[in-house]
Amino acid sequence: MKRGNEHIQAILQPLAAVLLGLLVGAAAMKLVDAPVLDTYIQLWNGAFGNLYFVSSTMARATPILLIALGVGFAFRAGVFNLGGEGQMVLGAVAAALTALYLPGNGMGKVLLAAVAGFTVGGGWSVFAGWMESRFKVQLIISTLLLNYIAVLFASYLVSKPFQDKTGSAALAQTKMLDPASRIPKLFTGMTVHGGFIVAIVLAILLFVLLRYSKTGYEVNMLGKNASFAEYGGVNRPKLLLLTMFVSGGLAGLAGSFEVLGSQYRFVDNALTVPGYAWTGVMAALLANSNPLGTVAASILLSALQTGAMGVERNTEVPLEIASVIQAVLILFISAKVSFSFIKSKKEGKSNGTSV
Amino acid sequence: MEHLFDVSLLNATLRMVSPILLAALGGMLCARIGLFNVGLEGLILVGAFSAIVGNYYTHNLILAVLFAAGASVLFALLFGVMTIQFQANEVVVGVAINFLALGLTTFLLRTIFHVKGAYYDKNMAGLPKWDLPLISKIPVLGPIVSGHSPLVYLSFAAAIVLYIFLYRTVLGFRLLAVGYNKTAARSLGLPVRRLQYVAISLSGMLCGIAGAQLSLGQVTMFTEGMTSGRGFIALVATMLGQSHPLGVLASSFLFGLTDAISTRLQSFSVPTQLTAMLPYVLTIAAMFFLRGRGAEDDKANQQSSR
Amino acid sequence: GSTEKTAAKESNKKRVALVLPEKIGVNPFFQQMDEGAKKAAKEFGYDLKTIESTDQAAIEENLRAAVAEKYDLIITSSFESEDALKKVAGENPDQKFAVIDTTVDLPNVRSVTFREQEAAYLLGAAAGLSTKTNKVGMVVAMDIPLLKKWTVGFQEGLKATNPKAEFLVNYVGSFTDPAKAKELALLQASKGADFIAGASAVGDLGVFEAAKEKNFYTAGQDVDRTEVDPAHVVLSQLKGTDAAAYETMKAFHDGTFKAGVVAYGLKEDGVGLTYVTKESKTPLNAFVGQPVVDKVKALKEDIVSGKVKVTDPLAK
Amino acid sequence: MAYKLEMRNMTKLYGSFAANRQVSFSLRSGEVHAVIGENGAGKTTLMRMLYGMEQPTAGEIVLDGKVVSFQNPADAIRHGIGMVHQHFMLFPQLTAAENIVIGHEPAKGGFLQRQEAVQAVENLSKQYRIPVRATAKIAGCSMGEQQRTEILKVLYQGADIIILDEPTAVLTPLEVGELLQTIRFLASQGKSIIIITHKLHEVMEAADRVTVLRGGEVTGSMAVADTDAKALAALMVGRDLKEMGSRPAQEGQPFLQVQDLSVQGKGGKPLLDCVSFTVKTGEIVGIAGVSGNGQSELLQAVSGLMPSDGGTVLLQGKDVTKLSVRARREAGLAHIPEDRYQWGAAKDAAVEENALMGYHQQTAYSRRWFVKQSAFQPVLQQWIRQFSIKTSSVKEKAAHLSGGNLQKLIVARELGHGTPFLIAAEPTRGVDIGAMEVIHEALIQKRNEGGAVLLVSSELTEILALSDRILVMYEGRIAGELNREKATEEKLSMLMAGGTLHEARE
Ligand SMILES: Nc1ncnc2c1ncn2[C@@H]1O[C@H](COP(=O)(O)OP(=O)(O)OP(=O)(O)O)[C@@H](O)[C@H]1O
Ligand SMILES: Nc1ncnc2c1ncn2[C@@H]1O[C@H](COP(=O)(O)OP(=O)(O)OP(=O)(O)O)[C@@H](O)[C@H]1O
Ligand SMILES: [Mg+2]
Ligand SMILES: [Mg+2]
Repeated sequence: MKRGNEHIQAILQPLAAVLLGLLVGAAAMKLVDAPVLDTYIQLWNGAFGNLYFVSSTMARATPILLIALGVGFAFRAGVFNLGGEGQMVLGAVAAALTALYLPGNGMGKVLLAAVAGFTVGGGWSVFAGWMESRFKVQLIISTLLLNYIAVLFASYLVSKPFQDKTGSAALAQTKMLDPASRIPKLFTGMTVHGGFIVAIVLAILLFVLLRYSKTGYEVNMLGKNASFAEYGGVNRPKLLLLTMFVSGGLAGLAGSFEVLGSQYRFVDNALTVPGYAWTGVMAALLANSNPLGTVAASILLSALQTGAMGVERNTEVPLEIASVIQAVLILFISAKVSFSFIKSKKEGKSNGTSV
Repeated sequence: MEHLFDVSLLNATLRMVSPILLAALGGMLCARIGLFNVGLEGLILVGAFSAIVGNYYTHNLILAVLFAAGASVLFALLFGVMTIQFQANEVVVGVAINFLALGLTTFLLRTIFHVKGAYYDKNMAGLPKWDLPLISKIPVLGPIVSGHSPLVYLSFAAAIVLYIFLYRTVLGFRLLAVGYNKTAARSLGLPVRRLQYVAISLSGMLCGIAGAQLSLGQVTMFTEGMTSGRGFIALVATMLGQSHPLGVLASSFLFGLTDAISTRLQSFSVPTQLTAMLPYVLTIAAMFFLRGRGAEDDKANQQSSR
Repeated sequence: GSTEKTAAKESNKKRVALVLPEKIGVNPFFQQMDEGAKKAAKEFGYDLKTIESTDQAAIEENLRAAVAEKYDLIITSSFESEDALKKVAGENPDQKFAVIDTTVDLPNVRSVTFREQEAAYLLGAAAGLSTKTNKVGMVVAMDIPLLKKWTVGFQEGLKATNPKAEFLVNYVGSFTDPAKAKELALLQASKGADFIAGASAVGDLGVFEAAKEKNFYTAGQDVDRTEVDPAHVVLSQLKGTDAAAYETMKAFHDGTFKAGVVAYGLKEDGVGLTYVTKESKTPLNAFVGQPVVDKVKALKEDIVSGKVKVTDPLAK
Repeated sequence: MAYKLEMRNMTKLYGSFAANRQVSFSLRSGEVHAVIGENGAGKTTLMRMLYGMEQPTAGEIVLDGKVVSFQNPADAIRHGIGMVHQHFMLFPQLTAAENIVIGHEPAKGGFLQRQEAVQAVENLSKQYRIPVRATAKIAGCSMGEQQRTEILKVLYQGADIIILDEPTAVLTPLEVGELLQTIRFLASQGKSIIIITHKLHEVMEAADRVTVLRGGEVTGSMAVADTDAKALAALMVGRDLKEMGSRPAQEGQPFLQVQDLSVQGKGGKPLLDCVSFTVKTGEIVGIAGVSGNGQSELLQAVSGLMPSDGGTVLLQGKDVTKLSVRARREAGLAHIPEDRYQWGAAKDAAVEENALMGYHQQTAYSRRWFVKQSAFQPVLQQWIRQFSIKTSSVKEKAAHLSGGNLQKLIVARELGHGTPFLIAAEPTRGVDIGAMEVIHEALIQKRNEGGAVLLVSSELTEILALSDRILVMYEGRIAGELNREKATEEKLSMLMAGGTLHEARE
C-alpha cells in the first residue's frame, strides 16, 4: 500500500512542481507585462516545436547527459565529482588533436578520437581520485580546483601551439576537422548527431550495470558505506579509481562529442560558457543518480535552455526573464522530485567526501 | 628582475581578499550545519546589486550595505527553505540560485537603471577609505594595512568575531553541535531547523556584505556577473580552511597572495594561461598538508537512532 | 510572437534579423551595433528583430531559425559566428547574410571587417607623445589572439613616437570583472604609469575609477568614453560598428548589397581616435594637448597613405 | 499507589506493521522497571514514543496524573523525562562536560561558561557517584565513560524518569557492575528508571518490576521478586530455552597462525605488540579483554582491514600478510564485525543488498558480470527463517531493522559462507536471548564440524561458555592464556586488569 502511494507520488509530484513553477513564472511575466500564454507556447516550441527544435534539444542534451551520467556514477560510489568541466574540456582537446593530427581517416579515427577524449578526461579525473585515496585530499575540492587548471591549460594549447592560423586566427581554437573525421548527424540539416544515441545507450548500460552487475553492486555499497564495502572484500582504492575514470571519461566523451559532432573543432570557452558541467550536476542530482532518470532530467534541462532561445527569438520578453523562469522551474522540480526520495537522499549524502 | 611583492600589490591583495573572505565565512556557516552551498556566487551578486540600488535610492552608504545584506539574506533563506523544508538537493538549489541571481540582477538593471551591462555613475559615492590613525605611520605595514574601506576591516573582524561566536557563545556552540551530529542534536530537543536557519541567514548576510564591498568598496558600480567566479573561490576557501573561521581566513589569504603573484608573473614572458594556474596549483598543494582532516566524521554518519 | 503578427499585417515590409553571438550587455560593441541597425530600420521602414545568443551552440540554432522564418536579410557578427555562418549560409545559398567584424567567403555573405590595429596605433602614439613618466600601461580583458589587435597596434604606435617608453600590460582574465581591472590599473599606476588604456570591456569602468582615484590618465574603447570623466578619460579608440550595421542595411536598401569583403580602417573612417578622426563633445584634456593631436593626425595621414604600415597581428 | 507515569494502550504502526499494539506500562516513583523482550519486540519504539521521538498512532501518556503528549524530545525533557539511547547520542568532537550541558548551558550574556560547566558536571558527578573526566573529548572516552556521560546528561537536564535502552550491551563486566550500582543509587534518590536489557541476570539483580514484550504486545508485567529468569525467558521467547549442545573434544590442525603481529599507533605506543597465537580447526579460541586493548586492531589486521607493521598471518599455512581482504576471504575466512553499523552493514541499503555482500563474487550467485538474484534469494529466505530475522521485506532498509535483527542478518551472512575459519566479534551484542541461543549453537556447530573460530567478546559469560581456549589481551599484548577447564571469571578479570597469571592463581 505504502509503495503504491509512492509510485503515484513520484509521478504526480514532478507534474505538480512543473505546474507550480509555471504559475510562478507566469506571475513574474505579469510583473513585466509579458504575454504569459504566448511566452509559454514559444518556450515549448523552442524546445519541441518541430523536428528541428527537438533535434536541437537532443543535441544540447547530449553533453549534459554524458556529464550527468558521470557525476551520478561517482555519486553512487560516494564521491562528488565536481570536475566535469575540466574533464570535458581536456577530453575535447584530446579528441580534437587526435582527429586532426593522427594519420588515417574515417570512422576508425573518429572512434580513436572519442577514445582519446574518454581516456584523457578519465585520466584527469583519476588524478583527483588518486589524491583522495592515496593522500586523503578531498575530492570535492580538488576536482573543483582542477577545473581551473584544465580550462587554462586547454586555453593555452589552442591559443599558442595548436592555434588555428588558417582563418582569421582571431580566436583561440584548433583547426577544423575534415569532414571524414566527424560524427555524422542523425538527420541532415539538423544538429543532433550520433553522439546522442551513444549517450542514450551508455545510460541504459550504466543502468543495467548499477542495477544488476557485480561492479554496480560494489559501487553502490561503496557509496552507502565505504567501510562496509571494504570489509566485504571490495578493493576500495581500485574501485574508486575505476569509478573516477568512468566518471571523468564520460565527461571527456561529452567534450569529444561536442568537438566531433557539433563544432568540428575545439574552441576556447565554447564548452564552458554554456555551463554544461553544472547543468550536468543538476541533472544527475535531480534524478537521484539513476541513469534512466538522468536521461529525462537532461532532456528537461536542455529543453528549458532551447525553449528560452525560442522565447528570445519570437517574443519581446527579455532573455533574462527566460533564465529566471528556468531557475524557478528547476527550484520547484528539485523540491518535488527529491520529495519522494527524501529518506534515501537525506541519509545517503553523508558518506565519503561528499562533504 | 622585478620584485614579486611590493606595497601596492599587498595593499591590493587585502582588498581583493575581503569579498572572498566574507563569502567564504558565509560558506563556512552553511558547511557547519551540513549544507554545501554552491550558491555563494549568486548571493554575492545579489548583494553587489542591492548595494548599488540601496545607495541609489537612499544616498546613504550604511543603509545601502544593510540593504545588500538584507537582500542576500532573503536569497539565502530561499536556499534554506528549499533544502531544509523541501529537502531539495543543496547543489541543485545552489546552482539554480546562481542562475536566478544572474537573471534577476540583469533584468532589474534594465528596469531600474535603464542600462544594459553596467550601471556606473561617477557622482555616486563609494565606501570611504579609512586611514588608520596610528597604523598608517608604520613604514611598509602602514600603507598596506591602511586606506581600505570599512568593509575590508569588517571582513577580517568577521573572521575573529565568528571564531568567538562559534567557540565561545551558547548559540555558536549549539550550531556546531547541530553540524557535528544532527541526530544527537535532535534527540536533545535542540531546535535543529531554527538553528540551521540562523546559520543560513548569517551566511546570507556575510555574502551580501561581500557583494557590497565588491560594488561599493572596490569599485563603485554594478556590472552584470561582476562576481566573476569569486563565489566558487570562496567555496574552495571554505573547504580548504576546514570550515574553521581562522582556517578560512588563512586559506582566503593564501589564495589572494598566490593570485597576486600570478598577476605579477604576467610581466614575465610566461604564457598568462600558465601563470594564471598558480593559485589553483598552490591551493591543491596546500591541501596535501591538510589531508585527512575531517575523515573522523565518517563514523558518526553511520550512526543509527535505534 | 509579435514580429510574426506585424509581419502578417504588413507583408510588404522587409524583415531583418540581427543575430548577436552573445547577450547585449558587458560588451558595448554589440549595443552599438544594435543601435545602428535600429536607426537604419527606422529610416528605411524595416522590421528589425535582434536575437541575442546565450552560447556558441545557440548561434547556429538562431541562424537556422532565422532562415526558417524567412527574414530578408540576416546580419550576424564576430568570429564566434564564423563556423555557424559558414554552415548555415552554405546550406542556404538563396538567403542573404551579412557578417560584421570578420570574413566569411561565400557568395551570399557580405563581410565587414575592421582594422582596429590602426586606431590602436594612433592611441599608442598619442600615449607615447603625452606621457611624462615614460611609462604607459594597458589593462586587457584576456590574453587571447583577438585582443592582440589592440595591444600590438598600441605598442607599435607607442614605440614609434617614444622609443624610451616602457609598456606595461596586464590581463584581467575576464570580460566582466571591473574590480580586478581596477586593481591592475592601480598596480600599473604604482609602477609609475601616467597613462593607462583600458581594453577590458566592462572592466574599463574600473580602470576609469582607478584613474580618478590615483590621478592618472586613461582611454576607453569603441565609443567616445571621454564624457564619463573628462578630467581623466582623455581619449577613446573608436570602432564604428553602428555605422557598419547601418551601412549594411543601407546597401541592402539601395540595392548595392553585394557579397565580398568591406574593410573599415582609418581610411574608410570605420575606426579612429577621438580628437584625431572625430571631434568630441568634451574639450581636449591638457595632458594630451593640441600639439600631440596634430602629430597624431599626421601619423593618421601616413597610415592612410600607406607610408606607415601597421602590423596586422592576426595575419600570417 | 499512584503511578509516576502510565502509558495506556499505546499503539504504533509503521505502515501496516504494528511495532507496538495496545501496550500498557506503568512506573512508580523510585523504582527500577525493566523492559525485556526479543529483538524487534517493540521496546525501543515504546520508549521513543515516551521520549517524544515518535508519535503514537493511538494511546495516551499520563504523567503525575495528567494526560500529556510530547511532540518532540524537548517536550519530554521539559517534563522530566530523559533517555539514554541504545546507540549513544553524543558529539565525539566535544568534551564530556560540553556534551552534558548542551541545551541547558551555563551562560553569561550569551557566552558559554565552560569553566562553570565543568564545575557543574563535577559536582553532579560527585552527587550521584558517577565518575567522568569532564574535560576529556568524547572521541577518546571508553564506552563506559560515554555511557556515564549520557546518564549525567539526563540528570543534568533534571530528569526524574530515566530511560536506559540496553545500557549494558557495550560495557565490560566491571562496568556493568558499576552501572547497576549507579542505577540502584539513583532509584534510592527518588529517580524512576526504565531499563531495557536482554540480560536476565541484570533484571534479577537491579530491577524492582519487569514488563515483557513479545511481537509488540505485553506478555507479562510483574514484580521481580515474584518471578525467576527461567520464567521470564519463557515469556520472552514463548518457549523454554534449550541446554547448550554437547561439545566433544577434538584435536585439529593449525588453521590460523599469527606470528609477532604488530601495529604501530599514532602516538608511538603500539596498538598491537608482537602478538602470536594459533587457532586450530575444531576449536573456539576466545579473546577476552577490556575493550580498547588491541582486540579491534588484531581482528582488523587478521582480516586485512588494517595494514600491519610487522609479523605474519598464515591461513592454512599460506602467508596472507600482504593480501587483500578479498584474497583472505577467499582463503577461507569469514568475519562477524564488532561494530555492525560501521563495518557490518550499509544502513541505507536494502536488507537483500546487505545480505549479498561477499556472495556477489561467488560463481554460484553470479554469471559473468552479473549477480544471479534468482539463486541468491532462496538462500536469503532460508536465513530469515533460520534466524527468525524480523523484517517487513527484503527490500526494507537495514536502518529500519532493530539492532538485534540486523545482527542476526550479519551472523547468518557470515556463517553462510561456510568457510573453515570464522572471526566472531561480539556476535551477540544487542541480541535477545532466543537469538543468542541460536547464534551460540551455530558457533558450536561450526566448531564441531571442524571449523576454527576466533571469538572476541567483552561478555565474559559468553567467552567462558563457548571457548576451548581463552587468550586475554592487555595493552596490545597477550597477557595470558587459559584452558576452558581452568578459566574462571576471576582469573580472567585479573588478567584483563593487567595482572599476571601468577597473581590470578592465588
Ligand atoms: N516512513 C518511514 N519509514 C521508516 N522509518 C522512518 C520513516 N519515517 C521516519 N522513520 C525513522 O524515524 C527517524 C526520524 O525521522 P525523520 O528523519 O523524518 O526526522 P525529522 O525530524 O522529520 O527530520 P528533519 O527535521 O530533517 O525533517 C529516522 O531514524 C527514520 O529511521
Ligand atoms: N521507522 C520504521 N519503519 C518501519 N519499521 C520500523 C521502524 N522502526 C522500527 N520498525 C520496526 O518495528 C519493530 C520494533 O522495533 P524496535 O526497535 O522497537 O525493537 P526493539 O524491541 O527495540 O528491538 P532490539 O532488542 O533489537 O533493540 C521492528 O520490527 C522494526 O523493524
Ligand atoms: Mg531496541
Ligand atoms: Mg536494539
